Amino acid sequence: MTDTLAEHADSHLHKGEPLIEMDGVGKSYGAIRALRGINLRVNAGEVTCVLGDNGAGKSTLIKIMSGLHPHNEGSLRVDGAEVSFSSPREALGHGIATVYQDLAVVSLMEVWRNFFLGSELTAGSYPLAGLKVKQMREIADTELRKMGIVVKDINQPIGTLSGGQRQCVAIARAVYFGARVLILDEPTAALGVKQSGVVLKYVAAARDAGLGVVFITHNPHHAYMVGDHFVILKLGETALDKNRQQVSLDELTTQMAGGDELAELSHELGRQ
Amino acid sequence: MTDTLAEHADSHLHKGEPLIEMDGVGKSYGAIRALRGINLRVNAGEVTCVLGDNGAGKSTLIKIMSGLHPHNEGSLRVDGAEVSFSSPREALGHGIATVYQDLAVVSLMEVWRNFFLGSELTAGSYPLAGLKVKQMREIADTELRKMGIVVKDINQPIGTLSGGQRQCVAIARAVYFGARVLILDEPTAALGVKQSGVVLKYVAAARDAGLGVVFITHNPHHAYMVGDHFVILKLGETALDKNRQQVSLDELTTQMAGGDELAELSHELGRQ
Amino acid sequence: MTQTTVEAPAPPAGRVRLGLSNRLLARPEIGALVAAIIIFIFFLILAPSFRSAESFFTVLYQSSVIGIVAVGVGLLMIGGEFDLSAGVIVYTAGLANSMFCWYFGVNLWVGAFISLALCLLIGFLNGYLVMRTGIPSFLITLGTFFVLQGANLGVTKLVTGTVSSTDVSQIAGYDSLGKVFSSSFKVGSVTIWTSVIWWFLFVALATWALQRTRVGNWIFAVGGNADSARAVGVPVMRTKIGLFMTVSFLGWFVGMHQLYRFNTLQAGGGVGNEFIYIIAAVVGGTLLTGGYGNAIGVAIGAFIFGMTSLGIIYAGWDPNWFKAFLGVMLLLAVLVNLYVKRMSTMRRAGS
Amino acid sequence: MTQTTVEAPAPPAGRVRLGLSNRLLARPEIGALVAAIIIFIFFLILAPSFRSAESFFTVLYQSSVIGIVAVGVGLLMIGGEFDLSAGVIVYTAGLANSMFCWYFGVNLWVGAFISLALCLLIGFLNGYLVMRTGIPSFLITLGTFFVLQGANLGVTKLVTGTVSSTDVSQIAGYDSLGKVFSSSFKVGSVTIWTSVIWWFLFVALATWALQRTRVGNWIFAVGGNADSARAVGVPVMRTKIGLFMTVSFLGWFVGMHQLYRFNTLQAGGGVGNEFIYIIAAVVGGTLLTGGYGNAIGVAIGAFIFGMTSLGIIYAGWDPNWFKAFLGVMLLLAVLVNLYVKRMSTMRRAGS
Amino acid sequence: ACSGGGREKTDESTTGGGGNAAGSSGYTIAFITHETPGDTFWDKVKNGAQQAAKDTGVTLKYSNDPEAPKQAVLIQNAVDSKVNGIATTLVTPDALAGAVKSAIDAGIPVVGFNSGIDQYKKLGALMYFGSDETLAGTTAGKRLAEQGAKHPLCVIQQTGSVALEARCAGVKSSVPGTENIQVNGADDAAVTTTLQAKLAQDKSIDAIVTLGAPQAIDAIKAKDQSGSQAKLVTFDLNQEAAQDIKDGKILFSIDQQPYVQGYMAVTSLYLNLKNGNDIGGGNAVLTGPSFVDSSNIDKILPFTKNNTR
Ligand SMILES: Nc1ncnc2c1ncn2[C@@H]1O[C@H](COP(=O)(O)OP(=O)(O)OP(=O)(O)O)[C@@H](O)[C@H]1O
Ligand SMILES: Nc1ncnc2c1ncn2[C@@H]1O[C@H](COP(=O)(O)OP(=O)(O)OP(=O)(O)O)[C@@H](O)[C@H]1O
Ligand SMILES: [Mg+2]
Ligand SMILES: [Mg+2]
Repeated sequence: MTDTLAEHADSHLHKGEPLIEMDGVGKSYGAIRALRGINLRVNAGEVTCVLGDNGAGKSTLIKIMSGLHPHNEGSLRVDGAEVSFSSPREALGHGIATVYQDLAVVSLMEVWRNFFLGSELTAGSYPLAGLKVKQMREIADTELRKMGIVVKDINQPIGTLSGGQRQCVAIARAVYFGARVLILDEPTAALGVKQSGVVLKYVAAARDAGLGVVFITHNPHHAYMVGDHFVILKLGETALDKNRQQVSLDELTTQMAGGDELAELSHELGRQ
Repeated sequence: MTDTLAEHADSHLHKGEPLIEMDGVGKSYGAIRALRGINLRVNAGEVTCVLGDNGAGKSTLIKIMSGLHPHNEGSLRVDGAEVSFSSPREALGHGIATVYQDLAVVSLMEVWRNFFLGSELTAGSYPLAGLKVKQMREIADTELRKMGIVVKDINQPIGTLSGGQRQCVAIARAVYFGARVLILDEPTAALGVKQSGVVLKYVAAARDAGLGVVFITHNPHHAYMVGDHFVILKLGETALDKNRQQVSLDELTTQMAGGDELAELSHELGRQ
Repeated sequence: MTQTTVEAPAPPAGRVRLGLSNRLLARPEIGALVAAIIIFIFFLILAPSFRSAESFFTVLYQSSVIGIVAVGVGLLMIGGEFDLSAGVIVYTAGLANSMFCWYFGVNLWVGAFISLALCLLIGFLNGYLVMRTGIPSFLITLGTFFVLQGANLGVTKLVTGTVSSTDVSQIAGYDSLGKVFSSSFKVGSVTIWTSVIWWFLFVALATWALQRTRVGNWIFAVGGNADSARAVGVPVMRTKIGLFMTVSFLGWFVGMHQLYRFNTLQAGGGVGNEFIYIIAAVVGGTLLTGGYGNAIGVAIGAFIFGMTSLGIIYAGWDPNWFKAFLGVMLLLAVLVNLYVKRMSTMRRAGS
Repeated sequence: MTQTTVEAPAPPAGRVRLGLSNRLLARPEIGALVAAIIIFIFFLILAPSFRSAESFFTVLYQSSVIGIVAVGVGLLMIGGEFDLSAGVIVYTAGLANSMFCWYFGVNLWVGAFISLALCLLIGFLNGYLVMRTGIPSFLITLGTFFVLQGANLGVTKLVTGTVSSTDVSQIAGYDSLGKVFSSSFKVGSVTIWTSVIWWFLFVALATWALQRTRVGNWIFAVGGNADSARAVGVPVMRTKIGLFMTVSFLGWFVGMHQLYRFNTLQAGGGVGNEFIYIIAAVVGGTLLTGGYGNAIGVAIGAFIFGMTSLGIIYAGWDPNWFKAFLGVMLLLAVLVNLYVKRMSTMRRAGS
Repeated sequence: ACSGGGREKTDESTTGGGGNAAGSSGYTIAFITHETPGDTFWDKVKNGAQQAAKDTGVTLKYSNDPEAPKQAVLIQNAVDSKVNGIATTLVTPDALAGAVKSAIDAGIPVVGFNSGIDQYKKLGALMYFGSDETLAGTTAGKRLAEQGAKHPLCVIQQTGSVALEARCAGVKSSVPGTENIQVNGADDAAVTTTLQAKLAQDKSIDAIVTLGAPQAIDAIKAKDQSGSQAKLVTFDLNQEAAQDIKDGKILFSIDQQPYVQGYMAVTSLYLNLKNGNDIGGGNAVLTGPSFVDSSNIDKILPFTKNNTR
């Protein structure tokens, strides 16, 4: 783990320096307005947690950062320069790697091919350059083992893995290729307790290696364990934007649940 | 909620009576053995939680119960009679409704059509009987609102909903049609705190209405809040099988994490 | 029994009621309709002889012969499958009827029913093989296509010694069957074929079945995502086999029309029409990958194809370039369809 | 900088090493190969005149003419798209070359390059329109198919006044082009056409590109799931346009072969061949929905098609039933392919 | 229940009766055409060839492909099979030259038929039986012109076919006002409506020339529908078309006597192999064009029922 992140991390990163800045960013699908007036900074060496209800616009927000959808309003700056990514390839070129909620894997392709998809290791840079197949297999295998996932055969199609195992491949890939910014959309949703732990360690390690991390989760415990900065979205707008110093776990939980419903729930279920 | 479950629940259910019994059930995909020697009882009026690592075989287990895959070994009894479902339709016929992890929704179809798919309300029973479209729209809308999901237009294709919203449709559907057994595979994974709370309430309500519930989750807190019976799978075999009385939340968490890794993690991250 | 309750939240703002014009725009066949109207006006302007009721009904007749089978093919495509044997089965149906009755000297009605049974069996086999083997329908029905094509020729040659069926007009039952399948009547100077009326009927039935019945729901589901459909209890196998049988039923129907209109059939006929059906379905807005489309759209698609292929003649354009004109018109139709659909989702969402 | 570490767990048991026979069985083309061998033995037994080296090389030649374009079509299908214009573009290429040089009286090499540029442009347009409009490639290339078919006929009639191109054998450059595209040599009594060698070369190149290059990875990805591929940074548009251009390049290549072997071309030729290419690809194990397949399989598919269609003639079977035999053989080939593949995954998983 | 109009049960195979068993003379002859499967014209060519094979005790190997390159492969196929003789159509002589040469190099005699009258000698074929498509068209055009037709419509049922285009070109050379139209020959309804549309578009069309008998039947339907008074003539015959000539619905048919083409191609090869004969003495043997009209239809009608004319 240490190796990977240290190796791949851009060595010019300085903790606290802004990597991505959003100013009044908004986004509409057709005429459904999913996001509006978002201001957000992703700083090097910090974890920014984005929280919020279902349909609040979290995924939309990170899709803008990762170049999957262009934004309609406001400005997006990366390393101080204004950009509007026309493809995820460009974002990757800036060292921004993403784990998407609706997994970006190709079911029929082998696990290792999925791992390196779009960032293949080749003997040269021209498109028909030979792939370093053996090396790629080994790296994919090693990175998955680090997460506690041992696939029976690294050549099996990724479609035959369990939901959580597939998620782990996506995470391991993003960690491996994220040189400056790592964006994770509900990475731990499908994961077991053990694997979730590993992911949280990754997030911490990435932060420590100086990367900027955007972390989306519905689990306030997970968020509070690693986050430096918390943003809560509600119906496409910012509802809370605080630093770790300004907010406690309980407050965060309450805010996420939109009131003190959770406590009420425990009470109502009458079991605790 | 009360209405729905009370209305649809089979009135002959007696708390504690076994609805589904599995004896030494095993399942192989090709020659990958995903499950072996599973003994499990789903009782009326009880919540059985199935827990375990990624790839442990949880989804495989519930796919057998819901008729999606036949089992290779052992016996499956429903209401005392041995069965081997050849299709999910048969399981539904026994009042067994399921929420699948890899969502069984048809992206291009309207939300309400998805809600009623396979169990349409018709004016008669013959295949060309007219659909009660208006009624179906209303019911779908109402049931979704109960979960706190208000879709802009119940006629929009379900593919345009957010991940969590789609999950809610699947859950609402299963709750609505589950007359005897309700099977939920990681229903809360993609859900926000509020929606998760609603689902937990549903689970409790179903239990109280006398249904047998099978609940898969990676969140020990959620599991412990509603569960009566806990089964942990490891590499396709039963690793723990205890009643609520025999196990505490901490013990459960520790078992799920495969040791005391979580405590160690909090320590390691050095933030708490 | 109920200790826990969940309350429905108050209905929030933002719930959408669509205005009439928007509801109209939101219908999936609107794109095809607009395309059809544009092409229609186009030919009205360019082809003087197109501007008569006779011409219009000739176009309608041609469209109906394509359109009846195309409705079935469209349903099947919505259900996620192809049928490449739909073109030749028309001729199989006619040849079977005509030769059976000629050879055994029985009433044509008997042959018509035997031919129907044969067609339904072929449809069933198509569906059954697709579902059982898991081989894509494109391949299975390609096989059926070749086999039927060969059998049409081989059997006809064997039975009649030539490559076309014998004249049925002297065999008993000809008149009554002719009334059912291929009569026409005059309104003023215009000849209206009953096949046009049958076509409208089939389209109406298919539209209703798709939108308003359980089976229709299943068709969309098996085409959109067969695994998900199965998981929630849709009888995928029955639905798909039924669709294949619908196509062969409609193929049989047109086969009867051809036989009783032309009295003899060439054994090599029908080849290539399977693609015309698919083109009609797709131009009418059916998704090639399944799960989306509607019967009225398919009917409009058949009309566009029929109108274009005859319109080029009415306009008197150089016949050597016929196919090129056809290709351009079809592309235009699809583009217009797409454009209108985009517009309509914009407006719908925006309202 | 590193405070936290994650350790890799010890390698557990259960990691699989496959034996040679299993590794062989796991190759995706093995099913097609077994099917080819079975059909080959079948014809060896049934058709005496099939049992000569001459016949084998005639079959190889026929397969190469199908196979060269089929390799491109196979790659394109793995990439998730169709090209229905692949059949006529062969003739477009040849006609363009021959008529341009005849009309303007220039060296055939000039015409060959102009024709190449034209074909690449058509391929580019196909790809660009598919990607830009979002209309399925089936429709776009259907349009191109019609347009090219019409243009082939229309232009040829315009230039030569007949429906075939003029003889090129007297125009400068004929001999050298003939050497490149359509020479043959004798080994004993057997004639070997260079097109067979070119075919092997293209197959080898495609196999290598698919398995061992970055572009190959992209092709599988855009066909398997274009959205996911885009999301992880695969240049989807470039990849797909490249595939369309590959198909038209190979179409051009075969067009050159046809022209310099036969000296004149019929303007109406090539229609229907697009499906033969698709059949070859699918019989060879390419998934119609994209994302799976391989070039050797497609080559074997072309060989199966070539062998079957000529084998029926070598066997001297009733030509009226030709298509029926062809259909049955193709279905058998696909079934064997499927069966072997199932067996192999069983064994692979089981080892 | 026996209904009228069915098969005449007493009518046994008329083409049978005596003759040799196929293969009894020991020769194998490959018979290769550019037929599109299911065409009535080619069916009669085939019938003639089969009858000849039976009469001479030859084993016949029939194969066909409308595309020249594939037809060339079929010729190669015959060479590989080491047949004793090859009879082939030469509709695209330039394209087939190589294949024919390889047959001749292998010592296999080649006979041309149906088309290629100008080039068969150049290619090295021994004999030729057939009409000439252009000539047939010219003759038909002349006779139409005599009837006063100024603006005939020539109906091509197979797009891009060299032979069909040649027929229309022949008609045009006699009647300059000739116009071509392309129809989908595999679908009677499409042929009918296309002709209907054309007749509506251009009222000055005063004659229709169909290039195959089935299309003539469709043309009658189209004429009825559109009320056109155009004269109808056709190439080739089938039973219905013959009846229509008798009924006066079709003015005449240009008959190339396809049965003779097939019969002679095989027989001539047999005689050449057996006896070294050269029918035609170095010149093409014409099988047509001959006219079938009301004057001779009564004599010909019975033969069309046998599918031999
Ligand atoms: N492609 C699309 N077309 C139309 N509407 C969309 C599309 N994608 C998302 N939306 C809408 O935009 C809103 C925000 O969606 P988004 O996926 O960003 O939510 P989210 O916060 O990620 O929710 P979740 O926690 O459930 O994943 C939702 O109301 C959703 O219905
Ligand atoms: N269709 C399949 N073909 C082959 N192997 C499969 C298939 N489905 C599942 N498996 C394998 O079976 C094992 C159990 O999978 P399953 O989906 O039941 O796990 P799970 O406990 O639900 O995991 P998760 O928590 O990640 O959802 C995994 O190792 C998986 O790779
Ligand atoms: Mg989301
Ligand atoms: Mg699972």
